[in-house]
Amino acid sequence: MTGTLVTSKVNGDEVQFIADPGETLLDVLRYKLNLMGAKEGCGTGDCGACTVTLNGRIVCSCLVLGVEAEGATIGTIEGMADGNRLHPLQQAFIDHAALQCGICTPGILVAAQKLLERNPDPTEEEIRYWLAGNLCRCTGYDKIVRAVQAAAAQMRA
Amino acid sequence: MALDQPRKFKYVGTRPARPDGIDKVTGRAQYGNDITAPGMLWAKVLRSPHAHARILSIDTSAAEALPGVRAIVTGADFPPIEGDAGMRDVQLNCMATTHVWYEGHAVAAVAATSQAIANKAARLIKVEYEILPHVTDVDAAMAPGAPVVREGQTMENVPAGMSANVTYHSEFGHGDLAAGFARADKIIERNFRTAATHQGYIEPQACLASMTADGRGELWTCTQGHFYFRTACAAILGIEASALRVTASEIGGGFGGKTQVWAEPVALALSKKAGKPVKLTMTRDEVFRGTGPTVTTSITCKIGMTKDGRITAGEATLRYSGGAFHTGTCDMGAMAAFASYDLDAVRTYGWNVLTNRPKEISYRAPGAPQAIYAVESTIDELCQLLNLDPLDVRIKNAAKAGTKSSYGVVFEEMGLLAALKAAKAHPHWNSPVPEGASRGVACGFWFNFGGNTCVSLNIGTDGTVAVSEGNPDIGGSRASISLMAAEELGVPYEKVRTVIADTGTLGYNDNTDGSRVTFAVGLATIRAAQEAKKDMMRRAAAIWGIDAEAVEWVDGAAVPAGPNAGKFPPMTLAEIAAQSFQTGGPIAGHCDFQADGAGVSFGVHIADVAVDQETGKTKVLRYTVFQDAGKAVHPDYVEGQMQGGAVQGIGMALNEEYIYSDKGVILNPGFLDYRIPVASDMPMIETVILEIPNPGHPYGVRGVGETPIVPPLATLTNAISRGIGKRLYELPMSPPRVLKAIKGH
Amino acid sequence: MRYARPETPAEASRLLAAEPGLARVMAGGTDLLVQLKSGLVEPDLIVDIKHLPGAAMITREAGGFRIGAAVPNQALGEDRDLVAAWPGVVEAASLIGSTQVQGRATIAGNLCNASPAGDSVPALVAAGAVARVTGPNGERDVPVQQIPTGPGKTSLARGEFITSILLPARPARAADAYLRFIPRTEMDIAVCSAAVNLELDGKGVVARARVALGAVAATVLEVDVSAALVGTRLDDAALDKLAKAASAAAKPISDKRGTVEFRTHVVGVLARRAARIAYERAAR
Amino acid sequence: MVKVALWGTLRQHADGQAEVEVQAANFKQLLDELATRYPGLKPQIKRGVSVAIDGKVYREAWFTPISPDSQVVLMPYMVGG
Repeated sequence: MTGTLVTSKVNGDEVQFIADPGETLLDVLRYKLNLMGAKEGCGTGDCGACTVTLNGRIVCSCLVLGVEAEGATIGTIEGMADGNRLHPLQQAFIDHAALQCGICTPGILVAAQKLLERNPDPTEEEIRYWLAGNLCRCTGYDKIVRAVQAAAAQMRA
Repeated sequence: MALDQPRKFKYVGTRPARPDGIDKVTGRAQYGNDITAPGMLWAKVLRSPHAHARILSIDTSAAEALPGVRAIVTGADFPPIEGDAGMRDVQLNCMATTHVWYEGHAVAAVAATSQAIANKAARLIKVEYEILPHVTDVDAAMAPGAPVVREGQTMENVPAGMSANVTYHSEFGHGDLAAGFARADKIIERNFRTAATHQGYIEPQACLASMTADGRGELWTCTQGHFYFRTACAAILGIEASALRVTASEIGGGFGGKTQVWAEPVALALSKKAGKPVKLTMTRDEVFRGTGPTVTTSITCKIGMTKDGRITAGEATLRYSGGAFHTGTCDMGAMAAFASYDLDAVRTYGWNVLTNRPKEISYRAPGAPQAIYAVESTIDELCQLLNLDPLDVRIKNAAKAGTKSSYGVVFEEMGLLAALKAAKAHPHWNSPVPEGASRGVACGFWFNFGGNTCVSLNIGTDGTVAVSEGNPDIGGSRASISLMAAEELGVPYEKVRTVIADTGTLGYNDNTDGSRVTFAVGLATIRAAQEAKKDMMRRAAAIWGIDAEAVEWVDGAAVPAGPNAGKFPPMTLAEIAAQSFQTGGPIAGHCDFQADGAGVSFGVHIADVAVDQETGKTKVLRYTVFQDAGKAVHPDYVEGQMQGGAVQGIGMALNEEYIYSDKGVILNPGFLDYRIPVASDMPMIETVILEIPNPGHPYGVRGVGETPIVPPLATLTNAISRGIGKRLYELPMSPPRVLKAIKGH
Repeated sequence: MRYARPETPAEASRLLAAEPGLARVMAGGTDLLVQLKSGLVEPDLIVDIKHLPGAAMITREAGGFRIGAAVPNQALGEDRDLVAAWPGVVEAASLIGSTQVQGRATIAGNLCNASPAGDSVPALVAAGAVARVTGPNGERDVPVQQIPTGPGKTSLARGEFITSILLPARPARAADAYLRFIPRTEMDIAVCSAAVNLELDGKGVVARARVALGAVAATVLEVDVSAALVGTRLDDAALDKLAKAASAAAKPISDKRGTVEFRTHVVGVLARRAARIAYERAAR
Repeated sequence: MVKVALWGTLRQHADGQAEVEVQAANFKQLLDELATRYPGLKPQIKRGVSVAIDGKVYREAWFTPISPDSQVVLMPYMVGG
């Protein structure tokens, strides 16, 4: 098993790492780049806790090989806030109590950010379907949906 | 500690940002799998592919020969526990010895220099099994001649002549059943079945264990109770508790499922053997196969009612199986079943039955959702048969303060009637049922409890407050505890920081379970704050040169108690703290006690559903939760508990189930086919918090976390049954099952 | 295990053909990685075809659409012309997995995964889509229904892989629709499904109809429904006949996702509902 | 003397009584007295019992005082999630 040298851009910074061929992007992010914000809830693309952006689309990083990231642009939860300035979605999640245990929160925030980029004024139904691949077991989704709506309204203003 | 009058709060009842909020929205919070150590090894557990088998041999030689493998453990590496049968079961569940009792039972574990090597090595371990007959169905396991899961587990209360799988029996209730049924105008008896369901926390069990050659250990893990984990790990490894320090990581959901050890003793044993830190993280598949789901049940419920809706007698037999191990869950179900009603004659019978399934562990109000589902469904069917309003019938029969409950306890002040009346007055109940939809209602109950609790509160010289508590924050409890400390001391919420102490720095705390934390830890925090306040008043008095009794605490400051005490301006907490080195040293309060007097909790749920008559698929259109929370310390997180619990209950009602093959193998060990609700399945969950103060808490706090999972099972059953014109008696009400009922075969 | 990222179809084909062990083609990887994780497959070589020329593009061809094998399903929904011409194919593709999976999963991958329950396959079959296959002997075009031969099995020879799928040109007054049954609203595998592709004449009468059913047989099942639909305006009698024909054709099994009787009944319901949607779209 | 309500399955070990009277000033004395007078109760007491005194549930606290007119109900040791 030989590793491959991979160069990609993560949260705006160029990074290099050696990826084993079978290693997922999630494991690379967590254990090679020390970006622990993406979580493995299932490893099969069913829970969305490992959501990151890959070349402008959201993906489950557990379903991407590290070697595939060659030349790619990747965004993780660690890149969402601007230093100490939280993204409006992050602030809205705190203000609206949209997290309880918080394990699903990084993935949901990354996914919701992409939704609002594509659709600044989503309906409740659009939010719910966009986030259907992000399982949350604590909140029943109510406060998550409300927080996304609130952040969207604030970002439109 | 009764409340004289409704108390006015300054901080309690507000909705400030939670202290761990920024960490959790930026990805900084460290969960079980986010912790690493220098020189760490990676572990993998090998699990039984068979539902029931004798282990004939385990050959680890090929795995040991694999480069990178550092340690392998099997059941032989754990000294058998004598005396404590419950803990022996926990040990045998963590690692099988002579037998495997369910598919997924751990038989060996490997630690290696990478996860890939550990995985490969686990596959190289050769286990020779003699396959034994198995049984996974609770009714089949009770039948005479059923395959015996484990011999010799039967307790003294089981009548002779039953299947050896029946291990425990209990009976609760009071009154003359025969006379009660004789007074009824209508009596029905129905059989119900519920599937095993999983807590479905998004974070799989994960820990990092580090044992050193001197016999000391460190364990970092996601747990609902690191103190219990220390006790269990020490017992299972045969070491002293003080040799092990357990630190709770942030926890990615538990719902009861992380009140028991699975991975931790194995990781510690591997670390001990390898002489290196070991990281052990379960895969999702292992979580479903290897960790505790709920009981699976078969319940018979018989209720008699008069024409005007008075329940004259209720009787229920609850057959619960928590897998191959004894559990007390059937007691909880048998006690909870009829708790919502004021009955002259009531009897419940609990039976625990062994099956070849994973060891059950608590899931939010363990045992209650299933029992109350049966009772609430039966009542609803009677309401239909007698043409009575289901909410009025519940109001008519509701338990209240002074009612002798079905489990013997006479209730204190509690909020069932308030919740029922709020439901009746609510726009949801008073709106017309939408075209093509139907409506259901049901009640729910949980006992709530307190338990062993230890809190330290330290006042910093700058006037800030540090609270150390021992219960992992699973849904915002740090915020609630900080609010109560702020309230009691009269300092702003922002001046208080609450941290979760490890097992080396605080006395024992029971698990974060039973809806106990806001109640019990809150009470301990209030008492610790009172102790610190007393000390500060004493110091203010000394500075002023007056009697300590002449000082009282008002709005965060010591003040003279009256005109006779002397004229001094208030001395604030910060001012007293700043002078603490001159006035006797650090200021602290401490409380270690057993919190008792938790208040019972009741809720009422209303659902509107639309059933697709051609496919049997249910859509929840509208859902409202009414619950007595006692005083809601942080209403956002009270609502969050009510919404989250309700949606978990909706999952139980509609789609969640363990599906077994005829070989006793779980067919759906993943989120793909174990179908928890997704965002697009749900409507908004409306909440109505009622605040009937708990007389056992100075602020009136009850627990809120568990009750909301209870009512949805019957609420949806009642709504769907009314919608399709056929009664449903089995959960989940998956589309094939509903369609079958609609089509009448 | 090795990973290769060839830059020409010929190189990819050569790598696949030359591998003595197990080789797997990767496009979006959303099925492959799940299989790797579960230990279901342990390939010696993974050939990533995302970087082949045109693989990530949708191109217009003879009035139709050639969809590169690495075009993620999300991109199908972003192509307005494609959505207008083949709404059923696009909705089928967009039902696969979550938004995250949509950013990676492909219809070519869905086809080659050869699950009887793959969502895009019935829609592609009903649409008369054609797969372009590259292999050691060059290119060949294959109707999509000939690709899967059974659960997890395809007709592709050693060294062969799909480079693109062609959706043909559409006449006026034509439309398709796809419906699946799942217990939740998202994130499930189809319990059964139906795709309907209709062409109407100028008077709104069905001129041609193709119907394909998913998850009711070992491969996607095309049902000849001409007798039921052609010449009708899709009145209730025609829809009844369609539902009956679909249920009659279904040869499902009982498994953890559904029973024989459930699938048999519901696939008829879905065919009827999908036909109505397709008709409304075509008549618009 | 304190009246203690027993749940159904305990009654067979207490001569069929639903309620027994024992001399006890706290929970520990109550358990000891029950175990002495009705040895059949010992296995359950060992497994764990809680007590409700005047409507309040005490999971295990031995020295919880009990007054002669208290309402005392034994309960199985409680578990939660």
